[in-house]
Amino acid sequence: MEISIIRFPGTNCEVDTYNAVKKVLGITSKILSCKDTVIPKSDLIIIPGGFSYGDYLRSGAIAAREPIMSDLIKKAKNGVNILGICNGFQILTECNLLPGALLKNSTLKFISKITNIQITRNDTFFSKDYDKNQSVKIPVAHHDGNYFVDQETLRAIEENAQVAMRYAEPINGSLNNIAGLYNNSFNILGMMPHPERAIDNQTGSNDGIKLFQSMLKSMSL
Amino acid sequence: MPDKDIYQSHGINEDEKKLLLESLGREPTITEIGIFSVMWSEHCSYKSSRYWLKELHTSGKQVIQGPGENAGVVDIGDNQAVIFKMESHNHPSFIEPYQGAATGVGGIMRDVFTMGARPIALLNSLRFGEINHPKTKYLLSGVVSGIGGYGNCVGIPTISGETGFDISYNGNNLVNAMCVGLTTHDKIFYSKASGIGNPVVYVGAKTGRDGIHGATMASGEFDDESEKNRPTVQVGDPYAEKLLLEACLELMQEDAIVSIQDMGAAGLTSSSVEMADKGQVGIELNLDKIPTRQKNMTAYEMMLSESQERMLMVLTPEKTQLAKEVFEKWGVDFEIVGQITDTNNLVVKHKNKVEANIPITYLTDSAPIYKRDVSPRKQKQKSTAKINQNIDIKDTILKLLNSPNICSKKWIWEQYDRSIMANTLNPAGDDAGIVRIEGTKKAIAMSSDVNPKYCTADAKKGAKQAVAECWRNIISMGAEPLAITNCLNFGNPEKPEIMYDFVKTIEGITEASRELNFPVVSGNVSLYNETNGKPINNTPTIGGVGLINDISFLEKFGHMLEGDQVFLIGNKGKNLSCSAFEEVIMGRNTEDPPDVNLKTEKINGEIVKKLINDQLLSSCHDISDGGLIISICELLIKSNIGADINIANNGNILEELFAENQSRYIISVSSSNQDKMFEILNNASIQYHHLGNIKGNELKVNDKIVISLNELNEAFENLIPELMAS
Amino acid sequence: MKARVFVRLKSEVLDPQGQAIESALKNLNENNIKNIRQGKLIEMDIEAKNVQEAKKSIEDITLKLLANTVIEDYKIEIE
Amino acid sequence: MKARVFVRLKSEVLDPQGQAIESALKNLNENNIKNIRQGKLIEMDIEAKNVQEAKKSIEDITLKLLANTVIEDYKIEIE
Ligand SMILES: Nc1ncnc2c1ncn2[C@@H]1O[C@H](COP(=O)(O)OP(=O)(O)O)[C@@H](O)[C@H]1O
Ligand SMILES: [Mg+2]
Repeated sequence: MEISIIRFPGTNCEVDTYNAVKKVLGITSKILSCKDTVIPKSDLIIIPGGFSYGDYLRSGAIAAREPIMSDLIKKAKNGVNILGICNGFQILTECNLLPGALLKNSTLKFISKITNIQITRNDTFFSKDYDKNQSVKIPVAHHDGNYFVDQETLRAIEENAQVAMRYAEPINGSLNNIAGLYNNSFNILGMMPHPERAIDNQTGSNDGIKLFQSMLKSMSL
Repeated sequence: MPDKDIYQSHGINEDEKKLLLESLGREPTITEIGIFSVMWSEHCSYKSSRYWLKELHTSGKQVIQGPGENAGVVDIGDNQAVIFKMESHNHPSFIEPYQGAATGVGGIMRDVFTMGARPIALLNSLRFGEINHPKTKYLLSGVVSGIGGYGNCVGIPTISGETGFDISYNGNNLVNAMCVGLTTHDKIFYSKASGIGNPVVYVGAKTGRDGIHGATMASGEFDDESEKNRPTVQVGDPYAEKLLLEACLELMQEDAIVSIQDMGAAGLTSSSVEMADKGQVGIELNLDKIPTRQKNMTAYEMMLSESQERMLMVLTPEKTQLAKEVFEKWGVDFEIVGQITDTNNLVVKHKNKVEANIPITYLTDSAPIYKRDVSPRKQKQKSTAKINQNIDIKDTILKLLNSPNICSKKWIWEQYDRSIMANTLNPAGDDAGIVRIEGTKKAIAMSSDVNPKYCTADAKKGAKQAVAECWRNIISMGAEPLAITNCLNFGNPEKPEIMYDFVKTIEGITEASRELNFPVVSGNVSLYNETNGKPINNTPTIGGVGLINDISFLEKFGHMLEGDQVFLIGNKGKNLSCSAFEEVIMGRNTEDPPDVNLKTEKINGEIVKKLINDQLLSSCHDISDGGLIISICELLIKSNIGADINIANNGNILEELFAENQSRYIISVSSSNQDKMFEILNNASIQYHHLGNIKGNELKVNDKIVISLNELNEAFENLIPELMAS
Repeated sequence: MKARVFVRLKSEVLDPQGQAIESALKNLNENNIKNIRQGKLIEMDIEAKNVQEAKKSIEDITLKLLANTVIEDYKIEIE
Repeated sequence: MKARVFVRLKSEVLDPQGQAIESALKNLNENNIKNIRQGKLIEMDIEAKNVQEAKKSIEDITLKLLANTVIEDYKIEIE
């Protein structure tokens, strides 16, 4: 099982993500530099959280234009599974692999807390191990997590059941409380909550474990 | 040639000018005046405080490095060490709250990673003016987002802190930031330079005209226009810091670095002088090589610039190329800007001209030290307002919970990334923040504390109390207190009353840290915190670090549980003087803060720590602001449960509920653990009192006073959000 | 040549920053100012043969990087 | 009346955002654009008797709220 994690300058969750993959799945993943032009063959590519390029201009904007992204986009179109966490989600919307954009939180403040998240479906690469509509606790830590998309696309997303998870209550102004989103072929997931920080009850929650286990199960099929 | 006023405008007084001219034996260049002025400034030379700081208790077998380096280093076993320090960024945060606070965080982080440690936690201690003062909202919101903005971006969790409000900070808020890092014994880096001929290397952000304080006349090249554009507050670039951090830590894995020093206040000047001074060598800088952000910067400007996110290193020649590659990989500027020499002088060359050539001892050892006049303050008139014994207790409890210094600081800490690095073990709001050490069963507990009201009423008692409270907060999380850092925020030291309080503060800290084996390993002094002659309250912030050897007990610790019995460890409350009750309810401040009996403090603390580590307790919280009942309320709110509390009717109920006597804790214990606990308590013969039990969803005191959890919550949580939303 | 690009949230996108300023103004009793929107101003020097070319160049980088047209409009001014 | 306020970092103040954009453009091989600075654009409607009065009003709120002249400059334009 090959897992690649892409690091941009300013990414700061790559080690946490690497550790989570290692602890939960026993898999040693590869951390790649965004200056590489080719991503080695991978069953799963993770874009971890952080502040790529300081989140200057717009969060994820500069990272989305890095050389490695053309290969990522190619692989995405070929069905490789991609998980974007927090800044990773922002980057995926900036390079149009996911629709919409993540605006500043409507509170205009950074939000760091454990949130109640509802997992909408349990039949995707990323969610097999959860129950349908399972309610889980996962921390968020972001300044720009306010999901926005035009009404027409929003309708399409909902009809197509692409919303992967929702906040149990509004926290940042996200349309329809969207916390995570699939692309329309369900091989890409972008999510604001940090599953890699929820793998151990000692640190507050282990509800993120099932996300990693779901992905492993799907990869083994 | 520099004219007369130029010394004055550089803050060099007549005596200092004489000393300067005598030492040098010639007229200094403008660059040299600049260098003297910053090296002899209060900020760099600690000229008012150095004499007294020597008195601090700084030793202990846990101490690897005490004060004098960029940060203090403490052993935590298994070849590991923690490195930590606290620093103020008060003035910049007052004039530009976001950037001032942000760069404060950036600066303290560099102090820690320059010594080889990866930062694992940040703390901050904040003081603002009255909560309804027109500027408070703006300052609070800017400072908090600045602290978050920097720490969150670099990716270090901010896990603890404190926030206070008082009229004395109306014109002068305080921002003290603390950083704690982790390393191994063989990877500790010092600033002492050595190796004649070794290259001096500049890494990090480019140098701009940031924070050059000299007056306009300091350089003929300044006109009004450039003066206007010269930033007095730096803009922080946390992204640049993150890259610098990773590059430095990567290079530290190699044997390349002889010495390293971050460029803090007085940038290139103080970093080069300190490195050379520690190593008793000379240093030569070639300013043509300095990476600059602006064109045509003068030697004076480059030497005095306080641009952020920069470091100076001495490397071994063999590894210089490798070092360059590491920094280039991270996209960080790397330039050889000079070398170590055997002259014992600081030599600065720019455009083929020697701009400065100063024996380093003139800048360090011969810098002025003042033993300033001290005299005690006149005691304030004692307030004669009588305590109304028929006061409504429920209302009083709710008012205290809803008062600025006691209320929940959630609005603040929710803006700080707490979970990044995935090692933070407790939710915000506990007595101390706890961060686990990856790959071990250990964790570090951290807290920052001071009660400025106490410290202003009686500097020595207040300082003792600050150290003791910090110790207690660490104990309350079951950790072994290891060592402290501090940030001594005071007014103008040229006023004998303030200097007197400063000296008494040092005495208090020394006494407490010696008795509690809680030595000072680093610190910072911030003086002249005054506006229009009105000083701030004395605010000697104490930042403490403790060690948990085995975190297993945490699994079942932290919340009051249905059926638990509640106990007070320590004496019954007796003295309302200087308490929150007095301030909030009676609107008066008396001058007699509670004293700390350090013997009792130590015994009580060690027993409480043992009870926690033996897994006998469900929860523990020290008693501080607001007294016993507020401490109980805080635990109930956190645990989301009620309690039935009985206070013996023979005593003075107001004193028992609200007095702030020291060395006390509230604990809760399950019935099945009670007997074991009694045995330990009785053997140690320490005082304790049964207070009641945990049940339901309201707080009952003596059956008469009934407050629902909802009411408690609202009083505790709403104050700051309501203020900020208004 | 000097150029500036104004990037602003599309009118259908909520602008909490603008709203925050507006409510702060209400608190200051400034009631004659309304519909506040906050955007970005990006200024730069550009080398180009003529205004036409400069504009084209800048439009190009605006679409590539400076603005996200899912949420933002832009306007270019050349001096 | 419509008004806009430009708030920008003073010329000698570090502008990390501008720097980041500039180096991103370099990576995209846009080398003819330099000295990028990012600022704020604040647009609003104002009721006032005349331009003079509007300007005064806006200057007022700019100093109170929109810009911190310790690090920022501002410019007001009224249409
Ligand atoms: N500026 C701040 N940053 C982070 N946490 C804070 C801040 N201010 C207060 N807190 C947190 O709020 C809680 C209560 O603070 P405080 O009343 O000072 O605690 P204590 O009395 O135990 O020292 C603590 O958990 C503290 O860490
Ligand atoms: Mg406490």
